[in-house]
Amino acid sequence: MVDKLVGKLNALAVLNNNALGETHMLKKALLALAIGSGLLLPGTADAADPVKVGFAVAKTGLFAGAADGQIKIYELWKDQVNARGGLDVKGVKRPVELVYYDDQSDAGKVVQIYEKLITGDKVDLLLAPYGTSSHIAAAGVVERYKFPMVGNTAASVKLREIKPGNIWFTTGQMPDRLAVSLVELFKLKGIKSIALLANQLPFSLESKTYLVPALTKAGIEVKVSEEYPPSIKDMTAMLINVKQANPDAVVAFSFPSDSAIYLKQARELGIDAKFQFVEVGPTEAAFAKQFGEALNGIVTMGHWTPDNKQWTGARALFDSYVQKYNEPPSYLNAPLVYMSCQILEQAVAKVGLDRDAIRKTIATDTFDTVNGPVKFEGIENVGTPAGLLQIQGGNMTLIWPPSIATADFKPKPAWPAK
Amino acid sequence: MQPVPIRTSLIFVAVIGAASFLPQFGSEYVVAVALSFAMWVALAQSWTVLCGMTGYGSFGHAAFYGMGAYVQVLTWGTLSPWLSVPLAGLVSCLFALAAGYPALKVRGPYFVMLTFGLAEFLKFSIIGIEATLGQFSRLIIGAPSPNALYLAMLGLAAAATLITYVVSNSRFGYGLRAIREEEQAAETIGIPVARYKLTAFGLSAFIPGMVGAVMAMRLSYFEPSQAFDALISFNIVVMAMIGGSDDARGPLLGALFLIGLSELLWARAPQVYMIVLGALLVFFVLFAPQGLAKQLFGGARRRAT
Amino acid sequence: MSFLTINGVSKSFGGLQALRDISFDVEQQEVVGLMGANGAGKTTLFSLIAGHSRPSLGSIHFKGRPIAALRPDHICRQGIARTFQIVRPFANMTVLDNVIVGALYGVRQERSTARAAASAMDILADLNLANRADDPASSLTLSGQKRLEIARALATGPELLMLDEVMAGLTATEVSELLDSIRRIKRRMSLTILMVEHVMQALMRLSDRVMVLHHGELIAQGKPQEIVADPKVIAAYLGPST
Amino acid sequence: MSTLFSGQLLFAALVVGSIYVLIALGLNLVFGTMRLLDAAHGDIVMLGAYTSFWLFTLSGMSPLLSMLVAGALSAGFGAAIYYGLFRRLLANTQLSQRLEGNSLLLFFGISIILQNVAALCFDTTPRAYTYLDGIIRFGNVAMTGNRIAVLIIAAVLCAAAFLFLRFHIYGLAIKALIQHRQAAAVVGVNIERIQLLSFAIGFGLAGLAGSLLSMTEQITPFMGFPFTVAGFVTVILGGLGNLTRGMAAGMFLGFVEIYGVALTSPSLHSVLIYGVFIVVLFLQSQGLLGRRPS
Repeated sequence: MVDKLVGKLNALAVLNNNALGETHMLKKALLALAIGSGLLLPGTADAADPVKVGFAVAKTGLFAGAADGQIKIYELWKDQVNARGGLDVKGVKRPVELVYYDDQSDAGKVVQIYEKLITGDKVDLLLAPYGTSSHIAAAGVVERYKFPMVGNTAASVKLREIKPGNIWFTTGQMPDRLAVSLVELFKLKGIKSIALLANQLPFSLESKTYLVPALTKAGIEVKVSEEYPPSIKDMTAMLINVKQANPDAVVAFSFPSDSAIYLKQARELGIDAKFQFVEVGPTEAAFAKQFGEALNGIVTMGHWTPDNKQWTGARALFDSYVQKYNEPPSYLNAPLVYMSCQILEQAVAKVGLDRDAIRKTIATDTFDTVNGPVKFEGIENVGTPAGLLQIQGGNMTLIWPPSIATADFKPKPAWPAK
Repeated sequence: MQPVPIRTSLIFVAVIGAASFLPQFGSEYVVAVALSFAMWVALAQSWTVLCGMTGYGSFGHAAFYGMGAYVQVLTWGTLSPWLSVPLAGLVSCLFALAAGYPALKVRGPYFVMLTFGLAEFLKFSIIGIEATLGQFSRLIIGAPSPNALYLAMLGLAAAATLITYVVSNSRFGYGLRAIREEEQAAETIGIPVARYKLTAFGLSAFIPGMVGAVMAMRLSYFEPSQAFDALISFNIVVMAMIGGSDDARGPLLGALFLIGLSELLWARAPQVYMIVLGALLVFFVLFAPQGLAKQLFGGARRRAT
Repeated sequence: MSFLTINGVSKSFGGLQALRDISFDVEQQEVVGLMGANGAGKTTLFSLIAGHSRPSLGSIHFKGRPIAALRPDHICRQGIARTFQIVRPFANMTVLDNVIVGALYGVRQERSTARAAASAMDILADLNLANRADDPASSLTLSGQKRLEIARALATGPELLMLDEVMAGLTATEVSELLDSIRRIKRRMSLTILMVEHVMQALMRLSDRVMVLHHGELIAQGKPQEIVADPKVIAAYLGPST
Repeated sequence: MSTLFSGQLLFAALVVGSIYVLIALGLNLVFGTMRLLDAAHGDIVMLGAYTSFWLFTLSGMSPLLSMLVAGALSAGFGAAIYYGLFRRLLANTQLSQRLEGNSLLLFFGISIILQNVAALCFDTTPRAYTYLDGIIRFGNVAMTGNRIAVLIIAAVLCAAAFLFLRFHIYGLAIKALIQHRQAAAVVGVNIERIQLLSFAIGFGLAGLAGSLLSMTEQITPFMGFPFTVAGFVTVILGGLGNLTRGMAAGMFLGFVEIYGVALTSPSLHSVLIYGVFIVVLFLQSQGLLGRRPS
């Protein structure tokens, strides 16, 4: 009885999908009528029968600001698929319907939502929640139900501890691999000393942990090394030390709010290292608006650019995003999220909605995405290298590694005085 | 303490008994909702033992929850998780006693802010400690099944409800309420005020510590800024406030009401849910300051005969 | 050894000397009235005896034991109960519950709420509050709250009861009713009473002895009739006479 | 060590401190005159920031101008919720028994509402714009124009507030009300009008602070809470209801934040701030401020 009640609540709660329009509602009603009168056997897939794709989003809470871009990509992908006539399920095109709930940025809610999506809403496919902690929370659920899901906005060496099989991560920016990329580029550009700043959040600390030994091995001196808590509001004291040390490069393992503080105050103090790396944030639209020209020369993490001609759909993704949302997508998260959709789409086109078949396909196939070929080993995407972006002349360019780069690293110009 | 009425105890046993069979006939999702309901009941009941009864409002109960979770991840792999849970409760309790000794001399809104400050202080200290240890987040691999965790949480909710009920109807409870109403007068009629407040504080930290330890296994992930999230403290206060009352009914009603509301609203319109939540809080403070319990069951009347 | 002995007690707050070298005894079952103008130090003296603050100098003995360093709850358990000049009821609790708490703690430390309730009802009856037992304390009139204050103190089972202006603000009828109640209760419970009072009628009718405090000093004590005739007292109350 | 004498550090401390002063002043006014704890104060800052952001983005209006709009709107909002909600709270004897606790919850409810209405209307994407970000040098101290503007405007507002409280008849009435409610009423202070005024000024200052911050910070619906916390820390440091000491405390907190970090380690930043907060609360509880709400 409890089940029935909750079932009803669920039915109520499924988000209305306006995009599907009235005709679809009519079809759905007819379908329901047909099932009710026993004309159709339940379980028979009809071309009109939508494919339900479920996920949790962080509409409120800690991640709400950062997660906004993720939802936008999911919506964009759905629109594109439906515009193409629907999701190709082993040859049958069926419309996509998104079912999502707010997780309040709370990992406990994430667990609940994925259980609800699987057992209550009986979704056909799953997409990922936002952030590393939510991914790890959801990993337990998909493992229990053997429900394959491609993750996107998570990066941590801890992910490798998750039992592989039902979850994969599209990122190429695992902190250890990022460290290797950074040091390679340092060596190439003759950088002998750096200053290192790190937020005390998991990803930035992991990045630091892997970078420091790699630097030592390469004989690069760490002149300043500071950590700060996420609530920092001013970096003057730290940056004065950095300026006095006068390193060849500054590496700020930072998150958006402190990245903004770094950029603001490094410019004020005139920190003129030719290589300045700011980890998370510069790819976001707000940074371009807030800092404009001052962003030129800043290096950040990311392995995508619409300019790489070898990647099918890269430019199209950029254009359609700008068209729909009137601002450029994040070069970091947008491709990660979009790739996860593409991988799922290609797997479904090949083997249909059977979960075992999807799992096998994702685990073994190579996928062609907007960010090039993706291939998984365990939970990890080994097809995409850890990349570095640099803002050059107001544009985001991919400068590392050479295999995918569309431009070369340029020493950072002086901060604009205006 | 007065004997527990037979009817109340029968209902209690029947509800707990029925709830413990939920995994057998309910879907996983129902169990998940029930687990979160049990969690909030356990937390709000614990809060009531201190704050509902003595009037010392805590905006820092996330500290106890976080401590519990931290103990669980620290002992993971070395200690049986089911041993870690009571240990987590104990550590939280000791922490409360140590912090409460000076803190409970601070009164009224200052106490509210102090508890918030202490919880944030603890959070940032643990962030710092974890960073120094080179541990930026911890994973729990191989946690007990969700059903086992649900039963554990149900047990905690039952225990917390029982504690609140027993305290509320005991001589100790009378003493605590007297402290809430008029601390100096309470002292004058022979109530050992300082010791009682401290005892209540310790008691109200014990279960949240264990809840944190169970939830760490449920989430299989620990990161200080999430485990010590101030939102946990706020949610507890809102539930207890909307439930109202200084006995075991208030937190039950508050948790039931909010979980129900969130199941109905949050999924379809998250921001609207939060707005409604805020509006409810305003409404309850202005028009029903004694909460749902008073609206449903009438005044705070209690006859000890 | 007297029942209550105050010996050389002084109290100062910063530079302000509230009490200066006060000494007196109270015998068992005696009723002692304490009078004095506002600011004479009466309430300060009560606070010292009840343990809310400590004397700067001097000692206080109750039944032969020093109590000046004890906390208020300990003093209450020794058998001293007090009321507050400005009433302090447990406002959101019922009248009955207010009194029950007193019985559960204090000297009696009653373990059973049922027994506490029974004796609380008796005390409420003594103070004409029985019919209000189930109402919230905040709903009582001032007179009712004053009586509740006494009832709660009595419930602790004291031997020494300290009443701080319980008659203030009451009508003449209420005063005389309350006087009757107090006398009745005193006999039944063999109480010793120390009372601060401005209502002279009450002092005259109830006290065995009256003491007068003036600017923190004890300036006179004796039978009520003697005190009202004492020129020092008249001077203190009306200003120095010519 | 030479770092400590850097003018750059002093400038940073002054800017951070001046924002705290503005925020805490409003918080303190509302508490002092009515004993209400405004847990939504940071959200008014957020609304002020959005006001300036949108006016700049849509019509190109300078934040130095739109701060007046933001201040006025916030003040109006303050007046509205005073009439709508708090007059009732203050008048109800049952509620005013635990006024601070109840007001904290009430404002917390308002805070949740404001944040989510903003999230609904403006979505949660961080917003920012560029204004006055040229770098100006004084000796070896470099600062962006907008931070200098923040500092100057905050200083002007503080001075104005100080003079108002010191000399204006309403300012004196506010101080009278803070010091002694009954006495103020007896000497003919129109309490209701003063309370309304305190709400309007308090909220207006928060809105202005938001406008100023919009030039230097990214704007999100959830940006307010840290400012609420900082405001409370400041107000506790200076003593609840003590306006002039509160202003000094705001500066002090700015200096703790900047110099505390410079002297110890950035990793201790938050531990330091909350440590000061806790210690001050403990110390005050031993003395004058541990009074129970009556």
